[in-house]
Amino acid sequence: MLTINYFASIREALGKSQEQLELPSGVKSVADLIAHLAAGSTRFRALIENEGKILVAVNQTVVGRAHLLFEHDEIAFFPPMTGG
Amino acid sequence: MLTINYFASIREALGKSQEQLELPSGVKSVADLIAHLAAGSTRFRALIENEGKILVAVNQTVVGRAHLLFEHDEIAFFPPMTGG
Amino acid sequence: MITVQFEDFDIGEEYAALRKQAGDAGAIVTFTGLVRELNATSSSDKIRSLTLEHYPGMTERCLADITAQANTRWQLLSTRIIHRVGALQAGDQIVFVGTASAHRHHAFESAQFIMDYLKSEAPFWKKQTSTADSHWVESRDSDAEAIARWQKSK
Amino acid sequence: MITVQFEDFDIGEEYAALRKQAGDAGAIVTFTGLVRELNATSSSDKIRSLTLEHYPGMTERCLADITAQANTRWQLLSTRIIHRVGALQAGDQIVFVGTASAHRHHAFESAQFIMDYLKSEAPFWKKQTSTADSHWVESRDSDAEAIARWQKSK
Repeated sequence: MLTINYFASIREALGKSQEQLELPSGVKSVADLIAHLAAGSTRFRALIENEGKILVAVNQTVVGRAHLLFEHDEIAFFPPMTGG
Repeated sequence: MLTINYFASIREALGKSQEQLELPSGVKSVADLIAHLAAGSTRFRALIENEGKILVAVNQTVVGRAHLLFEHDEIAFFPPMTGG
Repeated sequence: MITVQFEDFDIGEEYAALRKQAGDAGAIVTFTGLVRELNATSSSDKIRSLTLEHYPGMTERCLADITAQANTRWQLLSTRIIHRVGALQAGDQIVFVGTASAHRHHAFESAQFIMDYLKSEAPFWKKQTSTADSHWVESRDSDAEAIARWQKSK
Repeated sequence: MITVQFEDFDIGEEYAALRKQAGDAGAIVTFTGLVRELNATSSSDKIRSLTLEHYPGMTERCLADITAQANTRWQLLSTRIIHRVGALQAGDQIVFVGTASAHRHHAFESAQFIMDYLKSEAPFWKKQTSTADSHWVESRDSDAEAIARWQKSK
Protein backbone atom coordinates (compact mmCIF):
# COMPACT_ATOMS: atom_id res chain seq x y z
CA MET A 1 0.00 0.00 0.00
CA LEU A 2 1.24 3.49 -0.95
CA THR A 3 0.13 6.59 0.97
CA ILE A 4 -0.08 9.71 -1.18
CA ASN A 5 -0.35 13.18 0.38
CA TYR A 6 -1.29 16.38 -1.46
CA PHE A 7 -0.51 19.83 -0.10
CA ALA A 8 -1.43 23.48 -0.66
CA SER A 9 -2.51 24.37 -4.24
CA ILE A 10 -2.24 20.69 -5.31
CA ARG A 11 -4.54 19.58 -2.47
CA GLU A 12 -7.06 22.27 -3.41
CA ALA A 13 -6.96 21.45 -7.13
CA LEU A 14 -7.52 17.73 -6.49
CA GLY A 15 -10.03 18.26 -3.71
CA LYS A 16 -8.31 15.72 -1.47
CA SER A 17 -5.40 15.69 0.94
CA GLN A 18 -4.60 11.98 1.04
CA GLU A 19 -5.25 8.70 -0.70
CA GLN A 20 -3.99 5.16 -0.39
CA LEU A 21 -3.49 2.68 -3.20
CA GLU A 22 -1.82 -0.65 -3.91
CA LEU A 23 1.46 -0.16 -5.76
CA PRO A 24 0.17 -0.63 -9.35
CA SER A 25 1.94 -3.29 -11.40
CA GLY A 26 4.32 -1.65 -13.84
CA VAL A 27 4.87 1.37 -11.58
CA LYS A 28 8.58 1.33 -10.73
CA SER A 29 9.42 5.03 -10.38
CA VAL A 30 7.91 8.38 -9.42
CA ALA A 31 7.55 9.14 -13.16
CA ASP A 32 5.55 5.90 -13.59
CA LEU A 33 3.29 6.82 -10.67
CA ILE A 34 2.65 10.29 -12.13
CA ALA A 35 1.69 8.68 -15.47
CA HIS A 36 -0.59 6.19 -13.66
CA LEU A 37 -2.35 8.94 -11.67
CA ALA A 38 -2.70 11.18 -14.75
CA ALA A 39 -4.31 8.28 -16.68
CA GLY A 40 -6.90 7.82 -13.94
CA SER A 41 -7.77 11.45 -13.15
CA THR A 42 -8.52 14.40 -15.43
CA ARG A 43 -7.78 16.78 -12.58
CA PHE A 44 -4.39 15.23 -11.89
CA ARG A 45 -3.54 15.28 -15.60
CA ALA A 46 -4.51 18.96 -15.86
CA LEU A 47 -2.38 19.73 -12.82
CA ILE A 48 0.71 18.04 -14.23
CA GLU A 49 0.23 19.65 -17.64
CA ASN A 50 -0.61 23.19 -16.52
CA GLU A 51 1.07 23.83 -13.18
CA GLY A 52 4.63 25.07 -13.07
CA LYS A 53 6.94 23.17 -10.80
CA ILE A 54 5.54 20.29 -8.74
CA LEU A 55 7.81 18.71 -6.13
CA VAL A 56 7.63 15.08 -5.06
CA ALA A 57 8.75 13.72 -1.70
CA VAL A 58 9.13 10.03 -0.95
CA ASN A 59 9.31 9.13 2.72
CA GLN A 60 9.57 12.84 3.54
CA THR A 61 12.57 13.58 1.34
CA VAL A 62 12.32 15.50 -1.94
CA VAL A 63 13.32 13.20 -4.82
CA GLY A 64 13.68 13.27 -8.61
CA ARG A 65 11.23 11.69 -11.07
CA ALA A 66 13.52 8.64 -11.53
CA HIS A 67 13.38 7.72 -7.83
CA LEU A 68 12.19 4.09 -7.40
CA LEU A 69 9.08 3.30 -5.38
CA PHE A 70 8.49 0.44 -2.96
CA GLU A 71 5.58 -1.01 -1.02
CA HIS A 72 4.67 1.16 2.05
CA ASP A 73 6.31 4.31 0.66
CA GLU A 74 4.85 7.65 1.79
CA ILE A 75 4.60 9.94 -1.24
CA ALA A 76 3.74 13.64 -1.33
CA PHE A 77 3.02 16.13 -4.13
CA PHE A 78 3.37 19.84 -3.42
CA PRO A 79 4.35 23.20 -4.95
CA PRO A 80 7.69 24.91 -4.11
CA MET A 81 7.88 25.92 -0.44
CA THR A 82 6.94 29.43 0.66
CA GLY A 83 7.43 29.40 4.42
CA GLY A 84 9.29 31.80 6.67
CA MET B 1 42.97 76.81 25.13
CA LEU B 2 43.16 73.11 24.13
CA THR B 3 41.31 70.42 26.07
CA ILE B 4 43.12 67.09 26.11
CA ASN B 5 41.35 63.88 27.22
CA TYR B 6 43.05 60.60 28.07
CA PHE B 7 41.19 57.29 28.12
CA ALA B 8 41.62 53.71 29.32
CA SER B 9 45.25 52.49 29.58
CA ILE B 10 46.58 55.95 28.57
CA ARG B 11 44.58 57.61 31.35
CA GLU B 12 45.87 55.10 33.88
CA ALA B 13 49.51 55.40 32.74
CA LEU B 14 49.41 59.21 32.96
CA GLY B 15 47.36 59.31 36.16
CA LYS B 16 45.01 61.94 34.72
CA SER B 17 41.92 61.98 32.54
CA GLN B 18 41.98 65.56 31.29
CA GLU B 19 44.15 68.65 31.08
CA GLN B 20 43.86 72.04 29.48
CA LEU B 21 46.68 74.06 27.98
CA GLU B 22 47.25 77.08 25.79
CA LEU B 23 48.09 76.04 22.22
CA PRO B 24 51.91 76.17 22.49
CA SER B 25 53.68 78.33 19.93
CA GLY B 26 55.26 76.18 17.24
CA VAL B 27 52.60 73.43 17.66
CA LYS B 28 50.82 73.23 14.33
CA SER B 29 49.87 69.54 14.08
CA VAL B 30 49.01 66.53 16.20
CA ALA B 31 52.62 65.33 15.71
CA ASP B 32 53.88 68.66 17.09
CA LEU B 33 51.59 68.36 20.12
CA ILE B 34 52.83 64.82 20.81
CA ALA B 35 56.47 66.05 20.68
CA HIS B 36 55.56 68.96 22.99
CA LEU B 37 53.84 66.68 25.54
CA ALA B 38 56.67 64.12 25.39
CA ALA B 39 59.24 66.87 26.06
CA GLY B 40 57.37 67.95 29.19
CA SER B 41 56.48 64.56 30.68
CA THR B 42 58.58 61.41 31.21
CA ARG B 43 55.40 59.38 31.52
CA PHE B 44 53.99 60.66 28.23
CA ARG B 45 57.32 60.05 26.50
CA ALA B 46 57.46 56.49 27.85
CA LEU B 47 53.89 55.90 26.67
CA ILE B 48 54.58 57.10 23.13
CA GLU B 49 57.83 55.12 22.93
CA ASN B 50 56.62 51.85 24.49
CA GLU B 51 52.93 51.46 23.77
CA GLY B 52 51.78 49.96 20.54
CA LYS B 53 49.16 51.88 18.68
CA ILE B 54 47.82 55.12 20.18
CA LEU B 55 44.89 56.80 18.48
CA VAL B 56 44.25 60.53 18.45
CA ALA B 57 40.87 62.19 18.04
CA VAL B 58 40.42 65.90 17.38
CA ASN B 59 36.93 67.25 18.02
CA GLN B 60 35.70 63.66 18.46
CA THR B 61 36.95 62.36 15.11
CA VAL B 62 39.97 60.06 14.78
CA VAL B 63 42.70 61.85 12.79
CA GLY B 64 46.24 61.24 11.52
CA ARG B 65 49.40 62.73 13.04
CA ALA B 66 49.54 65.44 10.33
CA HIS B 67 46.13 66.87 11.28
CA LEU B 68 46.39 70.61 12.07
CA LEU B 69 45.35 71.96 15.46
CA PHE B 70 43.48 75.14 16.26
CA GLU B 71 42.56 77.10 19.37
CA HIS B 72 39.63 75.46 21.30
CA ASP B 73 40.19 72.03 19.77
CA GLU B 74 39.18 69.02 21.88
CA ILE B 75 41.91 66.39 21.64
CA ALA B 76 41.86 62.82 22.93
CA PHE B 77 44.48 60.09 23.23
CA PHE B 78 43.34 56.48 23.56
CA PRO B 79 44.24 52.87 22.66
CA PRO B 80 42.36 50.98 19.88
CA MET B 81 38.70 50.43 20.75
CA THR B 82 37.54 47.20 22.39
CA GLY B 83 33.81 47.67 22.86
CA GLY B 84 30.95 45.39 21.96
CA MET C 1 14.65 22.96 19.86
CA ILE C 2 12.17 23.01 16.98
CA THR C 3 8.47 23.77 17.27
CA VAL C 4 5.71 24.07 14.68
CA GLN C 5 2.68 25.59 16.40
CA PHE C 6 -0.56 27.54 15.99
CA GLU C 7 0.15 29.77 19.01
CA ASP C 8 2.06 33.04 19.01
CA PHE C 9 5.47 33.21 20.75
CA ASP C 10 7.27 35.69 23.02
CA ILE C 11 10.73 36.92 21.96
CA GLY C 12 11.71 37.85 25.55
CA GLU C 13 10.97 34.32 26.76
CA GLU C 14 12.71 32.68 23.80
CA TYR C 15 15.79 34.86 24.27
CA ALA C 16 15.90 34.06 28.01
CA ALA C 17 15.67 30.32 27.28
CA LEU C 18 18.49 30.52 24.69
CA ARG C 19 20.67 32.50 27.09
CA LYS C 20 20.08 30.00 29.88
CA GLN C 21 20.63 26.95 27.70
CA ALA C 22 23.74 28.31 25.98
CA GLY C 23 25.76 28.69 29.18
CA ASP C 24 28.86 30.75 28.34
CA ALA C 25 27.56 32.48 25.18
CA GLY C 26 29.13 35.70 23.96
CA ALA C 27 26.55 36.37 21.26
CA ILE C 28 22.85 35.70 20.80
CA VAL C 29 21.09 36.53 17.52
CA THR C 30 17.33 36.41 17.05
CA PHE C 31 15.38 36.71 13.82
CA THR C 32 11.64 37.26 13.77
CA GLY C 33 9.58 37.18 10.58
CA LEU C 34 6.29 39.07 10.52
CA VAL C 35 3.31 39.24 8.14
CA ARG C 36 3.72 42.43 6.13
CA GLU C 37 0.60 44.40 5.38
CA LEU C 38 1.78 45.50 1.96
CA ASN C 39 2.16 42.92 -0.74
CA ALA C 40 5.68 42.65 -2.09
CA THR C 41 4.40 42.65 -5.67
CA SER C 42 2.04 45.62 -5.43
CA SER C 43 1.99 48.67 -3.21
CA SER C 44 -1.78 49.03 -3.31
CA ASP C 45 -2.72 45.41 -2.56
CA LYS C 46 -3.03 45.13 1.22
CA ILE C 47 -2.70 41.72 2.83
CA ARG C 48 -5.59 40.93 5.15
CA SER C 49 -4.58 37.46 6.27
CA LEU C 50 -2.32 34.50 5.59
CA THR C 51 -3.00 30.82 6.06
CA LEU C 52 0.04 28.65 6.62
CA GLU C 53 -0.02 24.94 5.84
CA HIS C 54 2.76 22.43 6.53
CA TYR C 55 3.61 18.74 6.08
CA PRO C 56 3.58 17.34 9.63
CA GLY C 57 6.57 15.08 10.15
CA MET C 58 8.56 16.14 7.11
CA THR C 59 8.64 19.78 8.28
CA GLU C 60 10.12 18.95 11.69
CA ARG C 61 12.57 16.53 10.08
CA CYS C 62 13.67 19.13 7.58
CA LEU C 63 14.17 21.81 10.24
CA ALA C 64 16.17 19.33 12.34
CA ASP C 65 18.36 18.62 9.31
CA ILE C 66 18.94 22.35 8.68
CA THR C 67 19.87 22.80 12.36
CA ALA C 68 22.29 19.86 12.14
CA GLN C 69 23.93 21.41 9.06
CA ALA C 70 24.28 24.75 10.85
CA ASN C 71 25.95 22.95 13.76
CA THR C 72 28.55 21.39 11.48
CA ARG C 73 29.40 24.77 9.89
CA TRP C 74 29.48 26.97 13.02
CA GLN C 75 30.24 26.58 16.72
CA LEU C 76 26.81 26.90 18.27
CA LEU C 77 25.80 26.58 21.90
CA SER C 78 22.06 26.60 21.32
CA THR C 79 19.53 27.06 18.51
CA ARG C 80 15.78 27.59 18.44
CA ILE C 81 13.27 27.50 15.59
CA ILE C 82 9.56 28.27 15.93
CA HIS C 83 7.27 28.37 12.90
CA ARG C 84 3.58 29.12 13.13
CA VAL C 85 0.88 27.50 11.01
CA GLY C 86 -2.83 28.26 10.61
CA ALA C 87 -4.48 31.65 10.15
CA LEU C 88 -2.38 34.79 10.67
CA GLN C 89 -3.16 38.51 10.33
CA ALA C 90 -1.02 41.39 9.00
CA GLY C 91 1.54 42.32 11.67
CA ASP C 92 1.54 38.84 13.27
CA GLN C 93 4.76 36.97 14.04
CA ILE C 94 5.30 33.97 11.71
CA VAL C 95 8.75 32.58 12.41
CA PHE C 96 11.51 32.81 15.03
CA VAL C 97 15.13 31.69 14.70
CA GLY C 98 17.56 32.13 17.59
CA THR C 99 21.23 31.14 17.77
CA ALA C 100 23.78 31.41 20.59
CA SER C 101 27.54 31.12 20.17
CA ALA C 102 30.80 32.19 21.75
CA HIS C 103 31.48 34.24 18.61
CA ARG C 104 29.25 36.88 17.05
CA HIS C 105 29.89 35.94 13.42
CA HIS C 106 28.90 32.34 14.12
CA ALA C 107 25.63 33.45 15.71
CA PHE C 108 24.85 35.89 12.86
CA GLU C 109 25.73 33.60 9.98
CA SER C 110 24.03 30.49 11.36
CA ALA C 111 20.77 32.39 11.97
CA GLN C 112 20.84 33.72 8.40
CA PHE C 113 21.70 30.25 7.03
CA ILE C 114 18.82 28.63 8.94
CA MET C 115 16.35 31.24 7.65
CA ASP C 116 17.56 30.92 4.03
CA TYR C 117 17.23 27.12 4.08
CA LEU C 118 13.96 27.20 5.99
CA LYS C 119 12.45 29.41 3.27
CA SER C 120 13.51 27.17 0.39
CA GLU C 121 13.50 23.67 1.85
CA ALA C 122 11.06 23.37 4.74
CA PRO C 123 7.58 22.27 3.59
CA PHE C 124 5.44 25.27 4.48
CA TRP C 125 3.01 26.98 2.11
CA LYS C 126 1.34 30.38 2.44
CA LYS C 127 -2.09 31.28 1.12
CA GLN C 128 -2.65 35.00 1.07
CA THR C 129 -5.95 36.83 1.26
CA SER C 130 -5.61 40.45 0.24
CA THR C 131 -7.85 43.30 -0.82
CA ALA C 132 -7.49 41.99 -4.40
CA ASP C 133 -7.95 38.21 -4.07
CA SER C 134 -6.98 34.99 -2.34
CA HIS C 135 -4.13 32.90 -3.76
CA TRP C 136 -1.21 30.63 -2.90
CA VAL C 137 2.01 32.63 -2.63
CA GLU C 138 4.54 31.73 -5.33
CA SER C 139 8.13 30.90 -4.46
CA ARG C 140 10.71 33.50 -5.39
CA ASP C 141 13.96 33.11 -7.30
CA SER C 142 15.71 35.26 -4.68
CA ASP C 143 15.14 32.48 -2.13
CA ALA C 144 16.89 29.92 -4.32
CA GLU C 145 19.73 32.40 -4.88
CA ALA C 146 20.17 32.83 -1.12
CA ILE C 147 20.80 29.08 -0.87
CA ALA C 148 23.28 29.10 -3.76
CA ARG C 149 25.36 31.64 -1.85
CA TRP C 150 25.82 29.21 1.08
CA GLN C 151 26.70 26.33 -1.21
CA LYS C 152 29.47 28.39 -2.81
CA SER C 153 30.93 29.44 0.55
CA LYS C 154 30.93 25.88 1.93
CA MET D 1 17.73 55.30 18.97
CA ILE D 2 21.15 55.12 20.63
CA THR D 3 21.78 54.78 24.35
CA VAL D 4 24.97 54.41 26.39
CA GLN D 5 23.96 53.43 29.92
CA PHE D 6 25.04 51.77 33.17
CA GLU D 7 21.74 49.88 33.54
CA ASP D 8 20.89 46.46 32.11
CA PHE D 9 18.33 46.17 29.30
CA ASP D 10 15.44 43.85 28.45
CA ILE D 11 15.40 42.16 25.01
CA GLY D 12 11.63 41.58 25.10
CA GLU D 13 11.00 45.30 25.67
CA GLU D 14 13.53 46.40 23.05
CA TYR D 15 12.05 44.00 20.49
CA ALA D 16 8.52 45.24 21.22
CA ALA D 17 9.65 48.86 20.77
CA LEU D 18 11.37 48.06 17.43
CA ARG D 19 8.29 46.21 16.21
CA LYS D 20 6.01 49.09 17.16
CA GLN D 21 8.26 51.78 15.70
CA ALA D 22 8.95 49.89 12.46
CA GLY D 23 5.33 49.74 11.36
CA ASP D 24 5.10 47.29 8.45
CA ALA D 25 8.31 45.32 9.11
CA GLY D 26 8.76 41.83 7.68
CA ALA D 27 11.96 41.07 9.59
CA ILE D 28 13.43 42.05 12.94
CA VAL D 29 16.96 40.99 13.90
CA THR D 30 18.42 41.41 17.38
CA PHE D 31 22.00 40.89 18.48
CA THR D 32 22.98 40.72 22.13
CA GLY D 33 26.60 40.59 23.30
CA LEU D 34 27.33 39.01 26.69
CA VAL D 35 30.37 38.85 28.97
CA ARG D 36 31.90 35.40 28.50
CA GLU D 37 33.24 33.65 31.56
CA LEU D 38 36.10 31.99 29.72
CA ASN D 39 38.88 34.16 28.38
CA ALA D 40 39.26 33.92 24.62
CA THR D 41 43.03 33.61 24.95
CA SER D 42 43.15 30.90 27.63
CA SER D 43 40.72 28.19 28.64
CA SER D 44 41.76 28.18 32.30
CA ASP D 45 41.65 31.94 32.91
CA LYS D 46 38.14 32.76 34.10
CA ILE D 47 36.83 36.29 33.75
CA ARG D 48 35.43 37.66 37.01
CA SER D 49 34.45 41.12 35.87
CA LEU D 50 34.79 43.74 33.14
CA THR D 51 34.87 47.50 33.46
CA LEU D 52 33.74 49.42 30.40
CA GLU D 53 34.87 52.98 29.78
CA HIS D 54 33.74 55.28 26.96
CA TYR D 55 34.29 58.77 25.56
CA PRO D 56 31.03 60.61 26.32
CA GLY D 57 29.96 62.62 23.30
CA MET D 58 32.24 60.99 20.75
CA THR D 59 30.74 57.54 21.43
CA GLU D 60 27.17 58.65 20.77
CA ARG D 61 28.30 60.61 17.69
CA CYS D 62 30.15 57.63 16.34
CA LEU D 63 27.20 55.27 16.87
CA ALA D 64 24.90 57.77 15.15
CA ASP D 65 27.31 57.87 12.21
CA ILE D 66 27.40 54.05 11.96
CA THR D 67 23.57 54.00 12.05
CA ALA D 68 23.43 56.63 9.29
CA GLN D 69 25.83 54.55 7.15
CA ALA D 70 23.67 51.45 7.69
CA ASN D 71 20.62 53.43 6.59
CA THR D 72 22.27 54.42 3.30
CA ARG D 73 23.25 50.80 2.54
CA TRP D 74 20.02 49.03 3.51
CA GLN D 75 16.29 49.81 3.67
CA LEU D 76 15.69 50.02 7.39
CA LEU D 77 12.49 50.90 9.21
CA SER D 78 14.02 51.17 12.67
CA THR D 79 17.34 50.60 14.45
CA ARG D 80 18.35 50.46 18.11
CA ILE D 81 21.77 50.42 19.80
CA ILE D 82 22.34 50.06 23.54
CA HIS D 83 25.84 49.80 25.00
CA ARG D 84 26.51 49.44 28.69
CA VAL D 85 29.43 51.03 30.54
CA GLY D 86 30.71 50.59 34.09
CA ALA D 87 31.26 47.35 36.00
CA LEU D 88 29.90 44.10 34.52
CA GLN D 89 30.06 40.47 35.64
CA ALA D 90 30.50 37.27 33.62
CA GLY D 91 27.16 36.43 31.96
CA ASP D 92 25.96 40.07 31.91
CA GLN D 93 24.58 41.70 28.78
CA ILE D 94 26.96 44.31 27.28
CA VAL D 95 25.50 45.42 23.98
CA PHE D 96 22.25 45.28 22.01
CA VAL D 97 21.71 45.98 18.31
CA GLY D 98 18.25 45.68 16.77
CA THR D 99 17.21 46.31 13.16
CA ALA D 100 13.82 46.16 11.45
CA SER D 101 13.26 46.03 7.70
CA ALA D 102 10.78 44.86 5.09
CA HIS D 103 13.43 42.36 3.91
CA ARG D 104 15.26 39.77 6.01
CA HIS D 105 18.67 40.18 4.35
CA HIS D 106 18.58 43.93 5.02
CA ALA D 107 17.82 43.34 8.70
CA PHE D 108 20.51 40.65 9.05
CA GLU D 109 23.28 42.46 7.20
CA SER D 110 22.70 45.86 8.78
CA ALA D 111 22.79 44.39 12.31
CA GLN D 112 26.07 42.62 11.51
CA PHE D 113 27.48 45.79 9.91
CA ILE D 114 26.57 47.91 12.94
CA MET D 115 28.20 45.40 15.33
CA ASP D 116 31.38 45.15 13.22
CA TYR D 117 31.80 48.93 13.05
CA LEU D 118 30.81 49.43 16.68
CA LYS D 119 33.60 47.03 17.74
CA SER D 120 36.31 48.76 15.72
CA GLU D 121 35.25 52.40 15.64
CA ALA D 122 33.15 53.31 18.68
CA PRO D 123 35.29 54.59 21.58
CA PHE D 124 34.70 51.94 24.24
CA TRP D 125 37.45 50.18 26.20
CA LYS D 126 37.25 47.04 28.31
CA LYS D 127 39.34 46.31 31.39
CA GLN D 128 39.16 42.70 32.39
CA THR D 129 39.68 41.25 35.85
CA SER D 130 40.21 37.51 35.74
CA THR D 131 41.54 34.77 38.01
CA ALA D 132 44.99 35.59 36.58
CA ASP D 133 45.18 39.38 36.59
CA SER D 134 43.60 42.70 35.67
CA HIS D 135 44.38 44.28 32.31
CA TRP D 136 43.00 46.35 29.44
CA VAL D 137 41.70 44.08 26.68
CA GLU D 138 43.71 44.38 23.46
CA SER D 139 42.01 44.96 20.14
CA ARG D 140 41.98 42.04 17.76
CA ASP D 141 42.98 41.84 14.11
CA SER D 142 39.79 39.90 13.36
CA ASP D 143 37.77 43.02 14.19
CA ALA D 144 39.66 45.12 11.63
CA GLU D 145 39.21 42.30 9.09
CA ALA D 146 35.45 42.33 9.69
CA ILE D 147 35.41 46.00 8.65
CA ALA D 148 37.54 45.37 5.57
CA ARG D 149 34.90 42.90 4.36
CA TRP D 150 32.20 45.63 4.31
CA GLN D 151 34.47 48.09 2.53
CA LYS D 152 35.10 45.57 -0.23
CA SER D 153 31.37 44.83 -0.68
CA LYS D 154 30.44 48.54 -0.78
